[in-house]
Amino acid sequence: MNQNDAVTAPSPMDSLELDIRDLRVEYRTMEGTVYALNGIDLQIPKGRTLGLVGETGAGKSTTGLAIMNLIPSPPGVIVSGSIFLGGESILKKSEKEMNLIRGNKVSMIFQDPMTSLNPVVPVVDQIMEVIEHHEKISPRESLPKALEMLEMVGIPRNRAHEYPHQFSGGMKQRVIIAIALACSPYLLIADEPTTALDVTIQAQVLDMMRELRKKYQMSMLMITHDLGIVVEICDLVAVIYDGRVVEHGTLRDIFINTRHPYTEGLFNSLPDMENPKAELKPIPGLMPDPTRIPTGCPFHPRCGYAMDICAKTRPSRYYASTEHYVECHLYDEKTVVSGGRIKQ
Amino acid sequence: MNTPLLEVKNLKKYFKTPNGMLHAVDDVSFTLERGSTLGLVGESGCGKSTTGRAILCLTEPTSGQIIFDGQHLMKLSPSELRRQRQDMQIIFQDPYSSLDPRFTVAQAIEEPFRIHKLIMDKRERHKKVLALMDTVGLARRLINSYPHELDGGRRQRIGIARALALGPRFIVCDEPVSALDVSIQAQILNLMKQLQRELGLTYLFITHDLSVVRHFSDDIAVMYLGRMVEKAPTEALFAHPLHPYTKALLSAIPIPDIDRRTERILLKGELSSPIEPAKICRFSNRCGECIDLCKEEEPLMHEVSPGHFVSCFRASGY
Amino acid sequence: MEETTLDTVSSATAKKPRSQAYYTWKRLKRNKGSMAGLAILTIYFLLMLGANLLYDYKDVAIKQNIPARLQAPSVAHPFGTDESGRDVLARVIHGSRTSILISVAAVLVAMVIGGALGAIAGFYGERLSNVIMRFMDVLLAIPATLFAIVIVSALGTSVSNLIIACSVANIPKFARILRSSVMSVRNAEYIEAARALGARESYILIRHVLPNSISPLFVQLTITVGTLILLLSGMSFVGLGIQPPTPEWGAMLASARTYIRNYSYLCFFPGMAIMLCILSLNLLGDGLRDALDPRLK
Amino acid sequence: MWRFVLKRVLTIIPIMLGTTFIVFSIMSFAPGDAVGMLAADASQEEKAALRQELGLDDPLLIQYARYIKNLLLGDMGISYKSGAPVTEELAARIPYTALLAVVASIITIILAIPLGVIAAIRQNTFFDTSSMVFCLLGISIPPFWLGLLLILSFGVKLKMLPVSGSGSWAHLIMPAITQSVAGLATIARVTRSSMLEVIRQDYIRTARAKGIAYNQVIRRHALKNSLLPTITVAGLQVGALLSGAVVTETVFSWPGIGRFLVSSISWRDTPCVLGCVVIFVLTFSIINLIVDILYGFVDPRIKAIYKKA
Repeated sequence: MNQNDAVTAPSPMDSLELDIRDLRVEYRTMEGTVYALNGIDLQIPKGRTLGLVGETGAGKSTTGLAIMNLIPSPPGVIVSGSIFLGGESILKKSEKEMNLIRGNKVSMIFQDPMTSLNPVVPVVDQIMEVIEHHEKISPRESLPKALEMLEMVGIPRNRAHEYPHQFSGGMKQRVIIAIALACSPYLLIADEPTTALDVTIQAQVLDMMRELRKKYQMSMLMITHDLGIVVEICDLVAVIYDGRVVEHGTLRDIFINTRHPYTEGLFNSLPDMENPKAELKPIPGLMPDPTRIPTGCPFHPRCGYAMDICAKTRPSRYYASTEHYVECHLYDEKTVVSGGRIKQ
Repeated sequence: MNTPLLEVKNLKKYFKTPNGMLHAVDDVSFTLERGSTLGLVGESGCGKSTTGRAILCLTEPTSGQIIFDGQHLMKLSPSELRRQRQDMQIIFQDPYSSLDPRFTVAQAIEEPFRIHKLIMDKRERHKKVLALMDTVGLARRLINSYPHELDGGRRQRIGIARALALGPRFIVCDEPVSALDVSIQAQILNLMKQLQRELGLTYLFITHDLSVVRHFSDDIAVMYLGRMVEKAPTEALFAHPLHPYTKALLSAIPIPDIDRRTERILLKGELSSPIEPAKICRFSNRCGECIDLCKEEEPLMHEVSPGHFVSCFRASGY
Repeated sequence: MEETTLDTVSSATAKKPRSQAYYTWKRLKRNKGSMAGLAILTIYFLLMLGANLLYDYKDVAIKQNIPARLQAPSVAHPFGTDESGRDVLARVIHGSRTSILISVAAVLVAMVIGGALGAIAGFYGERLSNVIMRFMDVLLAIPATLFAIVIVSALGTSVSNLIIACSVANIPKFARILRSSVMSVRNAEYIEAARALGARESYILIRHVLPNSISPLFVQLTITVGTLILLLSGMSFVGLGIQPPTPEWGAMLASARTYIRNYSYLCFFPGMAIMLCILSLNLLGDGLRDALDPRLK
Repeated sequence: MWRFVLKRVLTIIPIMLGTTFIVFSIMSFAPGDAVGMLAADASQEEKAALRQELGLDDPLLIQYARYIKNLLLGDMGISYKSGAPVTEELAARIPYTALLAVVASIITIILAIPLGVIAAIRQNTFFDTSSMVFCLLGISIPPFWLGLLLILSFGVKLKMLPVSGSGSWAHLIMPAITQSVAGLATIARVTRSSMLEVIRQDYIRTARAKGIAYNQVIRRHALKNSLLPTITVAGLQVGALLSGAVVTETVFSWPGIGRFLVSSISWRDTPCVLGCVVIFVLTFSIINLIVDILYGFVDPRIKAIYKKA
């Protein structure tokens, strides 16, 4: 296995719910062009959950919006690449065709529940709206279904006609989940769904999402910066840095057989559970300015293992297994075969 | 050195609202030893930030006593209190809003000297600013930058430098790293630890992030709806959480380790309102271990093991 | 510290200290409309200053010259002459002094009084704020134009009365704006930070609160000058403002109205002068609003 | 909710008392007193007697109280100029001003809101730019000059419309346009900026993520939210409209209250001036009241605050 495999998919097309290839997105503003996604590849097999992990400005949210074809334009421009959803090319769809897919085949949950619901519309109406739109039924027929959805996410029927400001953050996020799931989508994109919530509420919501995913048998893209949440809910993990997947693999690949120095840095930045008082080993420096991306490997200015080549050429993709790959010059073929974890 | 640096007794802070009194902080007491760190943990609305601000008298406490190094803070006159502030500082959560957007880095860091009319010589002050920037790891070339030109991590360093300028002994850290990315968060935490070691600082570390507080604190106090429900040395608390709320809270932390899955205690419902709370256990409506007594009386803080305090009728020593 | 090394490695020397005004100006310069407005306003300003050098006030702008009455625009009289034979261009230029000076004076008075009331109401306790704002509510319940008319009709149409009328009618507007912006700044964390450092309330108000809340006032100032020029010329037009023969744009239009059938050019130039002036002020105001908006950096 | 409406209606009373008192006391400085106007030829003694009879020697507060008492009974005094009751004089003119104001408001609202909304959702297009240039001109052009230009072009040159007076619908056209331009431009600008703010909100993205067509998202989710600032400004514009009547009615010799106010001032007819101002202020306050109540119906968060208060 080597870099050439990057061109063909590791797994057959028809079993993929989501297939993003070489997607490049830029935001062209007065101050300069922000390179948000720089050739990202992502595949989610049917029924599985992929965690997209990275820090602020890495391009996580842009990826989610790109799948929904909702990147604000201007200033957003999809420069190149493709997105296939259930085998259909999203980027080639007209706005009208997209409107039959959004909320129906693919849904999205946004980060901030406080602002994601329309403040002047009762919550049940906001659920009914999506049902009526996609199932072409009357308000009278959609109401029972909307009430059922509310109950499923744990909101009693008698509160259905209240307005968002009467709900707490956790309950609003439940309503948003109900909206997202109302039409049983094949793919659910969750963009930091619990970041704005308290830990105990986060636990409730994550628990509910796990249940619902099982019930609906859907695929999921979990966008998060929290490696703990990844463990909770994901099967596969993609670590994203500077608009590109730098390491991808199963939970075990990422958490036990960590390969990329950035992934390693993320783990080292967290307090060690075995030895909580041990000093943290943060990644030095800061995220690169997205308008001026470093040449070569974008992580090299912060990387403790950087070699001369890292500043010059972008690393290719090296596979450790069909699912575990990494974009880093440390892994030429020999290193991969010997399978050693990075040692300092 | 035997007296604690800070002693808080029966601190209360109520706010008036249209619906009645909001008990933001209700009868909180603790002591803080010199050079140590107390982590104050709880969820939003539990009163942890208000506690921090009330201790510094940034919001006037409703009642109680705050004894800082033998001084009763609430008995000080406004000018005495202002002078006292050289000794106690605060670092805020949001580095984006805690810096005046019209002040450059230099102006922000030298502001404490201007306020207290300490270093009047311009060149002297400039030198001191540069020294502080070195201390917190801010590149000197940023001295004339404005906050909006800098990222969150650097802004937080400015906030720390400003807090350190007057050489305080005690710093309230109000969620200092919650707004930062993990890699930056670790940089700031390391910096704060290093400063504590070098300058002998005492911290009150307010946070909702339990893994951070475990790493950072010597003792942890857990708050729920304005009440302190449990306080213990860090490892004792993680090893033997006694209050049902603490147990639920600890079990709710998502742990980034695939081989360590804890059994999760899911709480029913959400926080009730801190407005005019009934005189019963405030956690009783969500508690899985609730007994009749919990709905009749309010439990008091009691010591169940050395240094381990809890306010729950069902908790006993270990 | 790792970060230090990283920062110094990539470091150049520190950049020059620049004030916020410098950055605001830099952003404002990008706005073409504002620059056009500013250019036109500069021309008005220069004409205002040089009015007496160009045309003598008594001899050209006021003195009647019946033989030369109602001449169409020509080289000698670019804007023509009016019913008394006076050069319209000269009167338009001298008119700018009247309109602009009264408006600016009135706005400054309104801004200082309204701003002070608003700052006090916003920064200090609730009770004082309530008293001030209830009074402002009452003033606001009277439409500004109407208020000005009432004052002038009671006190008479002298210049000082016009300034009083125009400013009083606008005090509540400034008070409201500064109050709400002070209130949003008052609770900012950096205010608390300054308090934690041991700053006095007066220091906080002067060093932090006012500088950060005053920018909407500048926008309002620009726009209100325009509104007042409009108000003043409107009042003069209906005969409640500046009285003839003093050159004033609205009063000139009022007398031109009689000759609209045959000498329509008389109606054109004073009106154009008013509109261009207000347009430039609005363009500048819109640009300032964007340039001062902290959200846009 | 109805309790709130009632409460809010009651708050209008102190406001009305305050405003009328301010106006009343300012007007007491007005030169020309009732006796001098009513009985110009009388002797000094007769004048003094009349002054006493009319209560003009009483303190300001007493005079004011008397005025309010009479006002509540529908008596606003006697016009110095015509000798007729002020109420009659006003009643003859209110319909004209009201007609003009209503027509102008309808033109304003019907055009301004769609203009602002479309400009916002087509931001930076030709339509947006040109309509915003139009609005900028609209807020900058003095209405009396606009009136003169209209008279010049449609009345004098094209002879399509009557230049002044009232009587037919044709008479109404130019005054109505003159009256509405400034308000139209202002409201369109506010609607555009609040719409731009709203369409960047998260809940608009949520609605789009449901697969609902953009036009429908605007109609169902953005419109109601963006109308809040518009309503406020529209209420304020009514005040401007009323004051604008003074100028517009003068330009077109429209026989309404605005023109009456101007002529009353030049006649030093204080009771009439006061009457006109009271009518204007009362109307303005009632409009603001309606705006406040409308707010509650549009925004449930504000309704909740109202209910609590």
